[in-house]
Amino acid sequence: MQLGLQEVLDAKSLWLCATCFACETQCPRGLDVSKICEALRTIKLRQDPYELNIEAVSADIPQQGLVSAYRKLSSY
Amino acid sequence: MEKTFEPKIVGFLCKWCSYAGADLAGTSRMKYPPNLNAMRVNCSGRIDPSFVLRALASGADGVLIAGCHPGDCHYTNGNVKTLRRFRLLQRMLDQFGIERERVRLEWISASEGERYARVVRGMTEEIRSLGPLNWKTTMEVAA
Amino acid sequence: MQSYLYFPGCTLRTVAKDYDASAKACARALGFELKEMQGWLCCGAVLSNVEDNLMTRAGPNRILARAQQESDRLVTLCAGCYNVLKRTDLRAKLASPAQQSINTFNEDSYNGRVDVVHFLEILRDQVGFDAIEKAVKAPLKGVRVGAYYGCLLLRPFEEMKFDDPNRPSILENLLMRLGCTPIDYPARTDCCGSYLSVGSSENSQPMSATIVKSAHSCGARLLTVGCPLCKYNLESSQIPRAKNASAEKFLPVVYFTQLLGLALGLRPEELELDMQQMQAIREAQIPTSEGRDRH
Amino acid sequence: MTKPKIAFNWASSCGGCEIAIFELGAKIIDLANKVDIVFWPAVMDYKYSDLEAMPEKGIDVSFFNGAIQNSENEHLAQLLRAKSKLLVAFGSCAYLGGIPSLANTSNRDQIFANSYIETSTTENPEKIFPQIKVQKDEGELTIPEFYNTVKTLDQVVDVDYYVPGCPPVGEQVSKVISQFVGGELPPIGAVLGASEKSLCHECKRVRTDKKITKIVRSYQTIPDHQKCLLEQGIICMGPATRGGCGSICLDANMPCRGCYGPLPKAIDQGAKMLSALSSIFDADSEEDIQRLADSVPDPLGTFYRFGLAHSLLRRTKQ
Amino acid sequence: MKRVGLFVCHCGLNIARTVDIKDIVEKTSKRSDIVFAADHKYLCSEPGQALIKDSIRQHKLDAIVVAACSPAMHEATFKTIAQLSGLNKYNCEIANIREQSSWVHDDPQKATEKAHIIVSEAIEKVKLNEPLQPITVPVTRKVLIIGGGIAGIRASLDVANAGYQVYLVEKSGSIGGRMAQLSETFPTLDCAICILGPLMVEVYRHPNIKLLRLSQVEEVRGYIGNFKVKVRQEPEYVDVAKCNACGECAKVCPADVPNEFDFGLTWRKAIYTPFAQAVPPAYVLDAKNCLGLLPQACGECKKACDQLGTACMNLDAWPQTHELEVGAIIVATGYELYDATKLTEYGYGTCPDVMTSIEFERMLSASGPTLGEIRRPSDGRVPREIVFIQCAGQREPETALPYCSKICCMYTARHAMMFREKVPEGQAYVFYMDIRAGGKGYEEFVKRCQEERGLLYLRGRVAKVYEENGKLIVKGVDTISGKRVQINADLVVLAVGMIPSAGSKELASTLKASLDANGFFSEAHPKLRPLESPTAGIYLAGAGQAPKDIPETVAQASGAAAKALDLLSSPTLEREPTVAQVLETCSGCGICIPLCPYEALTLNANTNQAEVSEALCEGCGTCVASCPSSSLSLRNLTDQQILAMIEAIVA
Repeated sequence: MQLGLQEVLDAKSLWLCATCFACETQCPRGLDVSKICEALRTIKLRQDPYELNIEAVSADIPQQGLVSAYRKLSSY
Repeated sequence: MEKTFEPKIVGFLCKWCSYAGADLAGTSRMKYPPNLNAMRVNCSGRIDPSFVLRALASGADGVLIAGCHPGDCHYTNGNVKTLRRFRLLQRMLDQFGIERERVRLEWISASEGERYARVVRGMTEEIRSLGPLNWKTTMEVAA
Repeated sequence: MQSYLYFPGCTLRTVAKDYDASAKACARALGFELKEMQGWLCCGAVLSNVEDNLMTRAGPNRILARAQQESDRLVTLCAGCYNVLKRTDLRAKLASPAQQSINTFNEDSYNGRVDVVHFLEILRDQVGFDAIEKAVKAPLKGVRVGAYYGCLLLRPFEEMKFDDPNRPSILENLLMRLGCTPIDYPARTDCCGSYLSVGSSENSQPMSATIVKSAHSCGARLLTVGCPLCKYNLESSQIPRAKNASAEKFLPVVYFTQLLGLALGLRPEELELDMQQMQAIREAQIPTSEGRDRH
Repeated sequence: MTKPKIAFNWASSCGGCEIAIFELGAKIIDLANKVDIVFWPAVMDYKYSDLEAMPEKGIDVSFFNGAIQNSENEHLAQLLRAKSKLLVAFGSCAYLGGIPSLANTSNRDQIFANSYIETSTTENPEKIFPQIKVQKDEGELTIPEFYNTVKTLDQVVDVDYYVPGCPPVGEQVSKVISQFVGGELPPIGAVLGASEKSLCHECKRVRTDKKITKIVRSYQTIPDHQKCLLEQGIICMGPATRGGCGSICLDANMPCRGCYGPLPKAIDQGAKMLSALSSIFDADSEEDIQRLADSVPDPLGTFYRFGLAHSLLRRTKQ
Repeated sequence: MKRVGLFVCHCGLNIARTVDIKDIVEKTSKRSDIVFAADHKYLCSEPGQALIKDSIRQHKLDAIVVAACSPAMHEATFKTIAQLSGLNKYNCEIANIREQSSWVHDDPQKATEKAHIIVSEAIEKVKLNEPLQPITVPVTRKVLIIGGGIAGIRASLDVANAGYQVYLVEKSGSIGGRMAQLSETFPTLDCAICILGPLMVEVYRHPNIKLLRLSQVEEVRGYIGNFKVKVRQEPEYVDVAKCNACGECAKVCPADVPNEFDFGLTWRKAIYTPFAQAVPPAYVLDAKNCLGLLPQACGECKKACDQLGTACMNLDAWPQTHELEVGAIIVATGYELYDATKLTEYGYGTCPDVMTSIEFERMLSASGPTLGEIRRPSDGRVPREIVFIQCAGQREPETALPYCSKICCMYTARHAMMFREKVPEGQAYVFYMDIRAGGKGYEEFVKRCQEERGLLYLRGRVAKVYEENGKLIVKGVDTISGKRVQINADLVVLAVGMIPSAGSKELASTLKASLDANGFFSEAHPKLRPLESPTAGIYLAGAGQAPKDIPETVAQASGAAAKALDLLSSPTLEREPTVAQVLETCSGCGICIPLCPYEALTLNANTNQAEVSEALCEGCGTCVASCPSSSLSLRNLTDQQILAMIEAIVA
């Protein structure tokens, strides 16, 4: 980003991060990749807002999942 | 005050770390304000709180004590004793109404020329914004 | 009777009623109660890592601010809530400017006085596993159960400090006391896909599937969890497979509180375990003489 | 031969120093025979005019006790300086500023506000403060001006000798007086009636290991009679204070409070004690050091109880 | 009143460019306390020095101030000149107007003002300096060397060969240290014990070396040139002189103990020889595991020994304390390996087939548990797929060791290569962060291994190692292809980091030598004095100071020996006389006593006053600052001098 590489914002992997912190646990340098992903996601979402398509969501999904998905993957 | 106030700062530098650090700032031609005049002492542990008070009483606007980082003291732990004295001195200076920015303890190693320059810059600016201490007049206010 | 302040959270009021009920039942059986806190609200499910949007932190802070009126310890069940509240508390303790603005916004200031713990920690540190072992009436002899930890209980490890992030053991230790045969399998701490199942389940399903497969190949015949979302993901990842017959391959998922309940001699309905699950639990036992003892 | 003329004066002090002279007891009689007391307001009714009437250097020795806190104190200091061959700062107040100079942590306005309004027993609805001059039908009334900063005697006039103590102890007083009455006198500026070494030199307590793990205040414990008080965590100014008092406080199981003042070579009594005390903190980590430093009650008041006016900084900033 | 002269250096333009030299000279020469002032383009040059010499004589100066570069540069130079011109060298002071004025300020006027202050500081100080003579103390011309690894061995031989007495103290039953456990050494692949063995024997035979095995330093008193050391030696149940290592005792010993030399991969008896080439060549009785000791129950070994007539055993032996006097101490305590069980992600301790590099090393050794064959500890099968994980628990400031152990890249290459040699059909994978092969022939060696032996180097970390039906599943990433990789391995070898040997901390406090943040012995100066500890008379050799390989260790050992010999070369040594002194006003309050890091201060019970041992005092002045009655003074940095300098600054 600081190098002005806008394309990182279009990386698919950003949207695959489930913030499980496994990376951060292993990283010898204590980098928090999930945090970075989230930051980039947020930047992207602020540039062009996006809402989850609620119809696509199956009914029996736990609220917990819904809320977090909204928090992490959409610009509320 | 027509011209900007130039603080007078007395610096006590331990000769093994901080004075060497100051030298490094010199050899690497870093620039910092000339307001601080350094004195070379064997160890920051040599610094008697009386020196700090004396400096302030005789007209200094600030005092810097600089020594090796904890654990690096050439004399094993002289700097720890400095820290013990400094923490208590700070509390007493608070009571005297002397701002903490004026009297500082910093750990500066022989390789931290940049840090030394930064500390001198920072102190000079902070004290400049605080204004002169001129303790002599403070003491003379009788009437 | 010893009582602990308890935060249920939204999910335990809806799809995970069984988790909530079984935990409360176990508590009663072990001689303490989970006292629901006044005026709780949604914790936000995940702690936003975004520094420049404090709104997301207002909720959990308000919860803790209210909790501190009642107690200095707050018990959680849902791993998500636990993760959010515990980390919110840690941030509050830092007394940062951010925290101050949150407090002013909430008009209900919180400065990190509540100790957020998970039900498991109460069992281990307050009740004690020895006491639990003594209280076991119907040991689940030889139930081959794989404990699944997931992410939120363990990570970020330097904040959660719940258990060893790479080799956790608290669930196994508990299960052993209940008579179970805990199965160690490599994927115990992998991620189930979490909220990816919303919208992009094509990504989350494989993740859960690997976990189930790993557990099964190591001999687990039952999975136990402490997080409703994990449970959902683990189960839903199996539905296709479950459909095409091979039923024995299907690994049922129950909450650890339900197993605890059974061992303490509580009735399935108290624990909201249906016939199918009970059946699965029986089948998960190593078929031996004492394997057939229950009922 | 004519008897030496001596004077006593009492400025801003509690009067204890006057009492100290009575401690001479019967000796006062033969003192009276040896010397000719020409001025002693505390004992006999003298008028300042009598003093003004005396010839320059007419008095051989003046013993001046009390600090300089108002214009009257200063006026008498100057007057006695002019009229005496030798001027002696008698007692901690004249020598170091003493307890009165703790007023230097405040200032005139605060002190007035406190004494003429804030104190619960004060009834002063019109908020009347002392005025230096007031016109009355009888004419103009004046009272001395109250100073903002308390000074030591030698901060207003030249002083020849100093006698420390709050108050100076009896036998030291008689020793000093006999020194003036036909005795040997040390060079001008000397401190009389006190030792050149610190109180520890005459303290009988046992010293083992100087380490301070926690600060204890004397009311919180009954200290071990045998052990060094500092080693018991009680702040004892002894190490930084002149001996000569006979360690009377310590014998009463109370710590030294420093009334005999700094040692000959010491730059600043308070700073010296601060340095000594903190140096032996039994702490190496930032936190432990901070904790111990914070546990020292009122550093300024503790280390400068008797010597604020005499210290390097003399007063607090205002 | 001293006659003080001032000499100002232009240092070419270095000073003259910003500082107005003329102004300094003129204004200063007007001072009442200055009798002469001059300047020169280069005072350190021959003519510059001549100027100083002549002026001192001509103007009968008895103190000089040299305003030039930092004292760190030329203080010594100018003090010598002063001395040569008949001054006491302590009557020379340096005013640092280059590093601390001309070089750091642009504004000539301000730089000059500051230079004035710096100069007058120096003048005020020199006026109050007292002439001093260096303190001379005798030197005990013997050396104590702690640790019998390759570093200790090399240092002992160097000192001993120079003709001085050496005491070599070794904690274990034999010297040899880590190097004795290694199979081959990189990059030349010569057999470790084959090149170490002869040196060990030489040490044992050397008339100037007294070897104390089973021994540890217990107490150190004194100071450089005059250390008094107490060494505790565990009971010698076996008389080293008599024992001929026939081994009959071990044959009859009933107690089996895991062999630490092979990291528990083999067994030994309670009476044993640490390894085949052990020196001294005598058996060791391990009291912890012996069944025979007080009350004597077993005693089989002694019976056997006596029957043979060797009769070298005494089961009633007691620990003994040796009191040694030495002039210098060399610390060669070496290293241990980081506890791999802490690295839970790699499964060490839970999966038997995950081993550390040193365990693998033993397996490679012809004298090792498998006699040099590579086998899985779990089932003894020969592994086909083997994974080496470099930087295991290293360069991980967050979770494990923050530093790099420097040798792992090299030995891992060697291990992988030797594996391929012994198991040609096998495959070796190496996970690395980057290859650090700095050293003579090192880079070439690694390349050779990689290319000739077809090793698979994967740049990336391993996330997880776990066992799944008999295989070790290694999950990692290859950051070059950017792909996640999974290897089903038979054996995993962890290159764990080097940490300071156990007991370094205690030893450091006994020696009053400081440790660095990672617990290694810290050197006096990272660049210029890497062989000395900050504590005078104590020298450092080997991995006890920082991770290093054998060549470096040997080099440092010889260096440390040379340093010690330098000290021993003269019967006396000189010390800076700028030490603390106690004044008559001392009342013995005792505040200063615990503050001295060198125990140079003591309380004299008779005079009830403190006393300074000038030989011990390093002159830090901490005691002086703490003295509540100002009865301590630091020679040539007295309170008066510092106050005068303060006034010079604020004036």
